[in-house]
Amino acid sequence: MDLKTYILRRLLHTIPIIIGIATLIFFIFNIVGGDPALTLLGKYAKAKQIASLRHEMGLDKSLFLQYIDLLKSIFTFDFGKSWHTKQNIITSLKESGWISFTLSFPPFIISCALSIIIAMVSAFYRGQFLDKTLVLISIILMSISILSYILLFQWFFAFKLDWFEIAGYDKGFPNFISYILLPGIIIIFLSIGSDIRLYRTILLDEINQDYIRTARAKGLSEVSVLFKHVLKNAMIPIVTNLITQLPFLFLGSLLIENFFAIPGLGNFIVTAINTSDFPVIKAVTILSAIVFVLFNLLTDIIYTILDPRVKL
Amino acid sequence: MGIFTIISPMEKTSKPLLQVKNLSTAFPIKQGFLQRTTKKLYAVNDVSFFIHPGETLGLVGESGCGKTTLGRTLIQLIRPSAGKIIFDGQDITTMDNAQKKKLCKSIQIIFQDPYASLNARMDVYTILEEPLKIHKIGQDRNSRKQRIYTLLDYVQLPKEALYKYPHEFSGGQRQRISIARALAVEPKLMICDESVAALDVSIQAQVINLLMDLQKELGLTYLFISHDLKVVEFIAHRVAVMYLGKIVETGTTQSLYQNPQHPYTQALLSAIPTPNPQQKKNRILLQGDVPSPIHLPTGCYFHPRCWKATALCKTQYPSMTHDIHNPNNAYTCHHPLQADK
Amino acid sequence: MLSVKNLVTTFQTRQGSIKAVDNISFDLPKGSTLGIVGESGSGKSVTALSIMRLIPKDTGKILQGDIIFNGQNITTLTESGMRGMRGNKISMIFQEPMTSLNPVFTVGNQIQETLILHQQLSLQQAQKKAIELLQMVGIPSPEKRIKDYPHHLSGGMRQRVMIAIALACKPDILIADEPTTALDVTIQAQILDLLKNLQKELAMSIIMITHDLGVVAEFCDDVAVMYCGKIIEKAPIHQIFAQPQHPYTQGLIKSIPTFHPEKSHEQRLSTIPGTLPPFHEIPSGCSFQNRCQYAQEACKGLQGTPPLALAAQAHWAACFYPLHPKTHQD
Amino acid sequence: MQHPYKTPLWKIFLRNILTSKINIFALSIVCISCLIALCAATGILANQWDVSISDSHTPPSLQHICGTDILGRSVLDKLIKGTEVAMSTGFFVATLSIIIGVVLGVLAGYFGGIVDTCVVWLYSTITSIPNIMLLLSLTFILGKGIVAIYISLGVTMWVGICRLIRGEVIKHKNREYILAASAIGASHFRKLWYHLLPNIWHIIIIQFALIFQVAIKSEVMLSYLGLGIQNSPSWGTMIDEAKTELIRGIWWPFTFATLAMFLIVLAFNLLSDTLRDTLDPKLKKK
Repeated sequence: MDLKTYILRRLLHTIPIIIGIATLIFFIFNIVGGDPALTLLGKYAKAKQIASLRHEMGLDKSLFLQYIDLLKSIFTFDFGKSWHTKQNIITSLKESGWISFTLSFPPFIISCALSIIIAMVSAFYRGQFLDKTLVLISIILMSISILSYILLFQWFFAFKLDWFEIAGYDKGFPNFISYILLPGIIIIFLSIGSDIRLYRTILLDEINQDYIRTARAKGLSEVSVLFKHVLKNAMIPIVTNLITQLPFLFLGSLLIENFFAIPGLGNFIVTAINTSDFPVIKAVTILSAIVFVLFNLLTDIIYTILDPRVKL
Repeated sequence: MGIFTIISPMEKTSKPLLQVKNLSTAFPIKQGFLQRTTKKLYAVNDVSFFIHPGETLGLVGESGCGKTTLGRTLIQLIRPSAGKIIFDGQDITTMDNAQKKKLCKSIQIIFQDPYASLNARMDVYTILEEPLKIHKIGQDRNSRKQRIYTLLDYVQLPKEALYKYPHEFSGGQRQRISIARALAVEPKLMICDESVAALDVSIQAQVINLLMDLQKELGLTYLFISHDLKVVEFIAHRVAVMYLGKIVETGTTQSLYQNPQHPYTQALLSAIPTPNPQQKKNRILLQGDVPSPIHLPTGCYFHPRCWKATALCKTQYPSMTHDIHNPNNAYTCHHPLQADK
Repeated sequence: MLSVKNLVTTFQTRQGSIKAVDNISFDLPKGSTLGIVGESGSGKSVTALSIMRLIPKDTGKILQGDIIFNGQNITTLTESGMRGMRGNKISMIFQEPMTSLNPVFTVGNQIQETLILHQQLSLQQAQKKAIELLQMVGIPSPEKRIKDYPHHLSGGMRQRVMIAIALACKPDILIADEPTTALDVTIQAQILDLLKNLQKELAMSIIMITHDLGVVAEFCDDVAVMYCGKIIEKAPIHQIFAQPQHPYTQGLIKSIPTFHPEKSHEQRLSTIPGTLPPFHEIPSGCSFQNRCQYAQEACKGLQGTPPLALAAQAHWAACFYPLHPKTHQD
Repeated sequence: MQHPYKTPLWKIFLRNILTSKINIFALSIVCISCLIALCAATGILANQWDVSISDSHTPPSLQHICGTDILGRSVLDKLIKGTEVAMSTGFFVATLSIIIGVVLGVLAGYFGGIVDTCVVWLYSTITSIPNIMLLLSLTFILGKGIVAIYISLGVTMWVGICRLIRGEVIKHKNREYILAASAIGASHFRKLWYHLLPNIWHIIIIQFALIFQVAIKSEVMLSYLGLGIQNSPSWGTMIDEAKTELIRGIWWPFTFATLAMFLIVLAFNLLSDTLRDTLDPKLKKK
């Protein structure tokens, strides 16, 4: 099998997954979820009002037709309008998704680089004091709640020291940079602990392999063993892990955006929750799932390219 | 190929305990866009042999020749794709589940790795009691306990061993526990799948002696699967040599080891390093590796590595032929070594 | 060429510190082959790793002893000095050909690495040399194979590649740690034959570590038998098989099934009772005492550990009661 | 070297715990928290948390160790109530997701074929939906409240353990000890229950500790979003309230809630680390 057939096969495999996602979401929202018209209008609405709203939302159709509508929306990317803002959902998503991405991508890259370097240092000094300290620090970093990070950093760095903007956002370049600095730092702190631990485990796994012993027996120095032999092998799981995280960058962090009043996708979602904006939540869920599936596909393809052992 | 009439030196008149006729075990290879089964990998390919009661048949071959698959097919861990396995007059390939469970009492297996074949979370008592419980041997706890004591006696382990866990034993002792577990159901046929290969030399000798003692004491029949020709020569009455899923030569141990007919058998025998520095022998060095069983050579499977191969070998798989001088032996070769003499 | 003196290597375990290699000494003359035999856990691999100074730093260390190579004590060498030795003057091949090559680099790349490191060749030169090396170890069409990844090759082929890597810089000493254990007999014969020929060609010394006395008998000039971290017998190959001095060696040799065309089926193998004691339960005195049929009071520790002493000409044994003491000097 | 396990695992685990001060600390935190949670649940402790005992926002003093909140209620009592919420969330969510994950994982791994295909399809579908969106939709639909949190967290968190267990079962089912059990005629049930399950216990235990702390963290987040427990304090709502208080210099509700959560999550992280070191044979080889 060549790469093309492999990709085609993997694409076919995504079809049942996408149908599964649609079904699950349909099940949650249209069957378990109760009547959104009632939720929206409240208990005292008149029957006529409810009926007209139901018609407007397409809820008076049979469940099967509603399901078809949902599937249709997946392929046409038409999720209708938000109940709350009355704007086209896709347009709003594009805008806020981009903001989220600019907020989370730079910290993502920095945190990757930092955690890989720290994990290498930790693996190099494995079992020694420095390694143990680094592991302990990363566990401590992992154990602090995201809420505490946000409040503490906001209060200390922005309020007390006045180094950063407390909250807010400005769309123009380069003005927005000053607003995303502090949230960016928080994002780094959030992910770095678990990343260091994960990468350290991966690196140690490789260090214990037989071929590393061979490399040492050749007379390579420990540093070049680590950088050439260990790193290239470890990069396979690390890179695939990183790519699967990419779609979440568009989603942003609900809490951080909410706290810092950054009009990203996360904030958009929180608003949707607070206003019971069904179509928005549904659209975001479906879209993010599809993006995730596609990135998963990409991960698999990159994996086959990176790892010469994989037979297609 | 048919059944060839080879008379065992041990039981000249009795009926074979196990008779395998044209047995094949194949694994599907999925390929292409739709992952359809386009080819089959024949791990065991049209194999026939028999074992008489009380006899030891040694099955030798290199890794990947299908000897382990054959052993596992015989105890129904793998389903054969063709052929018959007749045990005690009954074809076991057509049995239903209840009959198969009964069959477990008659055929037992001892695996290679003494560290992997015992459940690490069970103590020896539980391990040995389990087969008794499954097959409802012994009415109550007490009679089962008596039976377990007998089993420990058989494999020469002390009673204190009962309440220990496998990790507290060495490799040789673990293999004894495995043997005791297999003996619990009073089997007639024991399949020893590389049972001594993972053990150190000094321990290996202990286990081989134990197996031979048990055979004498309990009248067991062994199928002894091994890659170690020295061990097989010691323990087996008859030997079958496998290459790429097929039996290429079979015969009584002595005549086969002294007068191998198939070039592969001869090469195998000559490749064994002997612990005797005085004896310098002419080694036959085979060219290249064993071919992949997915892409089998045409004709005789051995011809790409054989120094006697001719054009005939490239086109036709030789049929099983009996040795004229030695009617107990048979081989599949167009150019048997006898012709040289 | 190489002489090891009073080497002790210890490991930290949960049960405390153990001596995986306990005060061993041997010499390896130029161009000869020394076999180190022993059962699993007898410390033979640790000996090899000690000579290479590849003992895992976090758990083990060389406690004492000298390893003198060409007049230079390599236990006192700096780490970078030692790196100049490894793969250059002293090379090693390992038991597991399937996992000993790095799966994400091509075979060629892994051979060139050594050449570039030790001989400062350019990439082109190294590539040319790598093809020559593959040819030397008997790999067909080496120009193509050089671009293959290890998983494309069979076990025997990978072991040949390992040999090519080890011999790339024409080392003085090759340490082969169970090089054929994972291979089939016919492939084992090929590899041993190859090593033998290459040894003649390159005039190198080989330390062959194995548990198979058959391999030793056919391949080595001298043998050292290890038991519980100690060398308990050391002799030229003919002598040790003809007249073993230590009861353990005798037991080992006897417990191998041998071809006896005339043997009857009633025969039993002679065995050594019991098992190798775990390191933290080694008895004081002779470590073999509990399994030895000749053991006497003296073996139980009152007279200390039996030293490795000359029992016959060029034949050393660590036993108070050697089996064939000095009677055959005629 | 020769014998991979010399002492039973639980003994090694206990020794690993008791020989390290950090681990003793972690274990005692977990035990104390369990105790506090039990006392709070049975009404022994913090029964009167909603009664105001002092002025609004009294700083910590000897009388009120952790100070009071805006309505003059004791922050300590609220913390204790919060411990109950956190521990019960951790416990129920971990139990629920372990049950679902282990049952599906074992079935899929052991029987393979169509069962496997279905389970794999189910979990790939669920992993495709970003966790946070699934959680939000579920709590959104199930209504607010603590039970909704148990269920939605439990339903989303079984996926990881299911995948792990499935992989492990596939690895184990072709091991020789399972083949040996087949050879003596053991039934599927016997092989699963007596042979397979005891050999994958350690994974389940490690996962339990991991899910426990993730669940606590998630509960705090959902509570902050207003989706969590109603009419009872939780650490999440306490931190939420602290949002505006911190700037006014009222540091104590925030600090104590953060500290409480940090300690418990840290304790579970440390414990699961020790568990992994003890039980995971892959790391033991080093």
